[in-house]
Amino acid sequence: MAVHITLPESRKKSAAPDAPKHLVTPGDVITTDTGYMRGHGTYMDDDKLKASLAGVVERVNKLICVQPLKTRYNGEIGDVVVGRVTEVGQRRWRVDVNSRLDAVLMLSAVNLPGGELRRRSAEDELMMREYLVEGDLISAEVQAIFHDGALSLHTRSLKYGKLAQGLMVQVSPSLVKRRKTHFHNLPCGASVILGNNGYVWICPTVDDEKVESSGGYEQDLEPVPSTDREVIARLRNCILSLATHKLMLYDTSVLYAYEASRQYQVKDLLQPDIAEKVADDTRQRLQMESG
Amino acid sequence: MSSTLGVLSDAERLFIVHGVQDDLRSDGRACEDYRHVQVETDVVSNTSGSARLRLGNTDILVGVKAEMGEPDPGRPKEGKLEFFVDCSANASPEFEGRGGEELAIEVSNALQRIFNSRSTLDLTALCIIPEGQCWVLYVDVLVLECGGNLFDAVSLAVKAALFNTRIPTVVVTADDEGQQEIELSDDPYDVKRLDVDNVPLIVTLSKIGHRHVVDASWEEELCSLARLTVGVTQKGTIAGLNKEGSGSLDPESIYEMIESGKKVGMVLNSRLKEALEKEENSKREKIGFLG
Amino acid sequence: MAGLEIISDQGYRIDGRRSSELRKVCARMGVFTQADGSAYIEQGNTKALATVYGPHEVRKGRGKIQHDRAVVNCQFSMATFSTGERKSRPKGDRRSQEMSMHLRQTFEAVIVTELFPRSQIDIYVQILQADGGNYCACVNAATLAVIDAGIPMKDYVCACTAGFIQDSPLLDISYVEESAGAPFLTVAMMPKSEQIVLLEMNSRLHADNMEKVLDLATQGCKDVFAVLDRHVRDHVSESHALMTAS
Amino acid sequence: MPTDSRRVPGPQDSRSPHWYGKHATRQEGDTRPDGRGDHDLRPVYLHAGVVSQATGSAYIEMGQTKVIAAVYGPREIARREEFTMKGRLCCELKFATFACRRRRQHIQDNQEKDGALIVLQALEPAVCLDRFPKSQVDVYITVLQDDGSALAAAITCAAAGLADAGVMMYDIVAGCSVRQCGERQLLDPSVGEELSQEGESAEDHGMVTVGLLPSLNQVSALTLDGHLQQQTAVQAVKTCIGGCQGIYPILKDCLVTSTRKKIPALDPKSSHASTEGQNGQT
Repeated sequence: MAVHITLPESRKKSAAPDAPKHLVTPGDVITTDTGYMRGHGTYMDDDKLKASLAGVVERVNKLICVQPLKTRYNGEIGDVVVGRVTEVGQRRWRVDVNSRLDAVLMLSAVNLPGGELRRRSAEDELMMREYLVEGDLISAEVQAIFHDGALSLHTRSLKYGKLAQGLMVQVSPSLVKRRKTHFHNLPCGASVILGNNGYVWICPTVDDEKVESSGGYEQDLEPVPSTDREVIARLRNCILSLATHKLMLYDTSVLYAYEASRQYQVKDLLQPDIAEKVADDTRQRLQMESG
Repeated sequence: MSSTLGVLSDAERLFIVHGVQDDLRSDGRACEDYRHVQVETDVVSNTSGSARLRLGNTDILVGVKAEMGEPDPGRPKEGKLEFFVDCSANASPEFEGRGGEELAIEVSNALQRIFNSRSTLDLTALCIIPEGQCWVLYVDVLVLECGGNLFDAVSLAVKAALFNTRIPTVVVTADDEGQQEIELSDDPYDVKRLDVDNVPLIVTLSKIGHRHVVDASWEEELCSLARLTVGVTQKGTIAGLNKEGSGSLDPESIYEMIESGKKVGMVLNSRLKEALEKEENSKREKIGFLG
Repeated sequence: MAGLEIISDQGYRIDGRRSSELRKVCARMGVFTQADGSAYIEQGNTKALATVYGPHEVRKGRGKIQHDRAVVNCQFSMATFSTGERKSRPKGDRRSQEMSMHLRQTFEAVIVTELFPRSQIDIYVQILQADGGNYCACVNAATLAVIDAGIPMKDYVCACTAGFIQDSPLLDISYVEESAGAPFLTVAMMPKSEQIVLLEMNSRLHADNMEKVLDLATQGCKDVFAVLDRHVRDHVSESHALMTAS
Repeated sequence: MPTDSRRVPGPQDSRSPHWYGKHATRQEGDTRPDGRGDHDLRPVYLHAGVVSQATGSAYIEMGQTKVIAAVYGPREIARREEFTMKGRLCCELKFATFACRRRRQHIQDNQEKDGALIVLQALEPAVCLDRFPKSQVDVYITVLQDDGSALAAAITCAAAGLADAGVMMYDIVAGCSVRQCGERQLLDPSVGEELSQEGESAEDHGMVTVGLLPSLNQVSALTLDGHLQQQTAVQAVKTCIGGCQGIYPILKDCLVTSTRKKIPALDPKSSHASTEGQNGQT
């Protein structure tokens, strides 16, 4: 039995960092030059390009945008997301992906069990609840963006589909580093999907062959062994402590945090001071390696 | 965010249930472990006593105001204790308008239940003039964030706020005609404190699968059909008990739950006392919400 | 008012401020983890907490969906222990509903709602301790919370009060000064573009004095803005440094 | 049930004279004021099918405690609510304004809301809710007179009402209370025993109410007010369970009779249409 009651500590203020080069807050004029294109986080007012968010200005050729520190998920085509089904509708599921509107997963955008590609019949429509119901978690890819900003998803690859046993944690989408792959079979003995939308899925290592035979909609409901469970719990706490201390999430940082946490018991990682220590150690190791 | 959605997939639920069975929960805790608790008192300066408490992501602010009023005719020589709970929309958009009222009444009834007995708090100490005037302690609970295990967090915060409560000393003088007059002490340090040694804390035991856990996270709460909220004093007396949720329990497991509730509750009481005394004896700066 | 001098002969107010001085402003962004944005502000003894959820799907009352912009939804409430004498209800009374409406109008004016068709933005503010200028503290806290949530705004909104007591304009009225019964003005403005978003006065003030008081109030808003902007910049650069360091 | 907030309440500052009367202090002895032993139930009268408009209903008397319950439904849930495969049970508990010593208000107070929730959660495990997708069953309980153990009576009565309404159930629910004063356990306490201040100074004092699914041996409601040692609390729960087992045969008997009446072929005496209830004496 463990009960820890402490008094709150004041946050350590890191020595005032040098302000990033082009930091703006809402209403700041970014440029009066009309030759630029207005990107995310900016608006035009009196021929002046102004910021509408607090963050750092980024220029890509003629395009100017402001990157905020945290925001809801802004989907881009090709992104990997983890989402939760909120509604079963006519030939489509609605999926919460931490975006400003629920994403849509069309019946035609999923691989039906059996894996073969075929026309969707009326029976399939009636069977939709058999595949996915409210509350189910899926991994998917952003296929298109509707004009109102809602995302359209697809799971037409064997690596996507319904998620089985495991757990989900939620972080800010801006903390997930864009990488070539967001599916990681970590050597510590668990798999992680770092969704671009900030939903992170941690589960026992997936056996690729098994997935292919099941088409992604079958679930393994056998109890997860304790050893795997401990790894998953540790990963969960590590990812949360990285996110609290604003470290970017990608395979290396997660793995380093996992290694830094090895000297503590899993449940001790819930204490703020230890979580901070793990995050700091990870940050140092990453910095050392990068330069 | 979407945590307000409040649904889990069957596989996630299974993962949690099996974890509880193995005494290894999703965040690495064992069944009788609490998450980290942070407490601070005297955070709202215009109250007689106040406390802010965080348990995991659950955030509670309690303010106690002492006002003068009339005693109940049935108990002329005692003061009164009134509870009011406000589930603020800050905690969840679901609570907007009257959305939080139902939950708020449940929480205040639970508080009422554990404070029901007269051995909890010496209410006669709150009497000013028998059958005339008494102190009414308004205990106002504000729920600022909900991350599971609301009842326990509220009871901890209430006890901390009552510990912090200071009631001005009053002198009752009678003039020649026998008219009684109440005079409030001018000295802000001339105050009376409450004896909170017998104030119980709530320990919620959630039945998950065949076992029970304390301090369930919101995910775990979704996996539990029946809970026992047990009021436990420092000495281990059971002060109030209620079964909640739509499930039933077999008698044997109730006895087990009462036993572990008592065990955990006693530890919880003494840890809270240690923390509060430590705070009082140290001359630390108040951190409040700026920390 | 008998027995209580709002301004001393030396020109100091009850809490020791000069007439055009703000109370101390302390703020913090990102107080909570579950909300999209949150902020806490202290202006003297007035303390307010704001949380922002969204933009998100409209889940309750789909009837209010707007097809060309986001719906801004505000709720103002006061903790029952926030006032000197205990309040019996935290919200739902006329005053709170009026405050909620004002907040909604204020933020509809500054948030770039056209970017989020069919969705909803919730702004919830909570007064934890009331010592005058409640609305201002709420607006200022909500501005920080909206920025924290990464929701685009055309400009900050800063609010401040100014009163007219004993023939001189006073900035940032405290509760004691408020209850002295003198007229006071509440102003919410966009400091960079110098536009007033809300102007409210519920008492009698000679028209000749109006300009003086309004000038002082707008100056107060700019002073508040300076404090908030510094805080936002510190917060952004600190977090930015942490994120790029990995 | 919409509450009527415009009804004229009684004068605010009037007080029942009972506040000023002397509380009868119980004389020492082995028997209780009404002559029962500590572990004896009061006589129970239970009758199902008393409200003709309701789908099902029941009326119970335990001593002077009188409770009536009416069940309506299942009916369809309005469309606006979220889709559920499970049915929903709603429960409302109200003390009649004249039910207690002091006059009660027309508007449901917190104690009644608490009671309603306890009864609801006592019934939920017993009802096969998955058999009523998208529909709702309403239970309205009125305490006509509170002479102690009103909550327990409400649980038993509501369960009988549900059964009478033909709602599918896994088991019936029986409720029973115990008042602990010091070392004594008083089963099925009367209001005098509930309110008596006896034993308040003792280490163990309190009131326990249990709702039991008797044939599954599952506890569906459990609430305890007061201060009890762990062993005493467990003991009190056990005594309550014993009490519930005592009420079970009466419940069963009542339901069998009321069902017989509905099916004339089964009831040879139906022509006599006896209005006698089932007086169960334990």
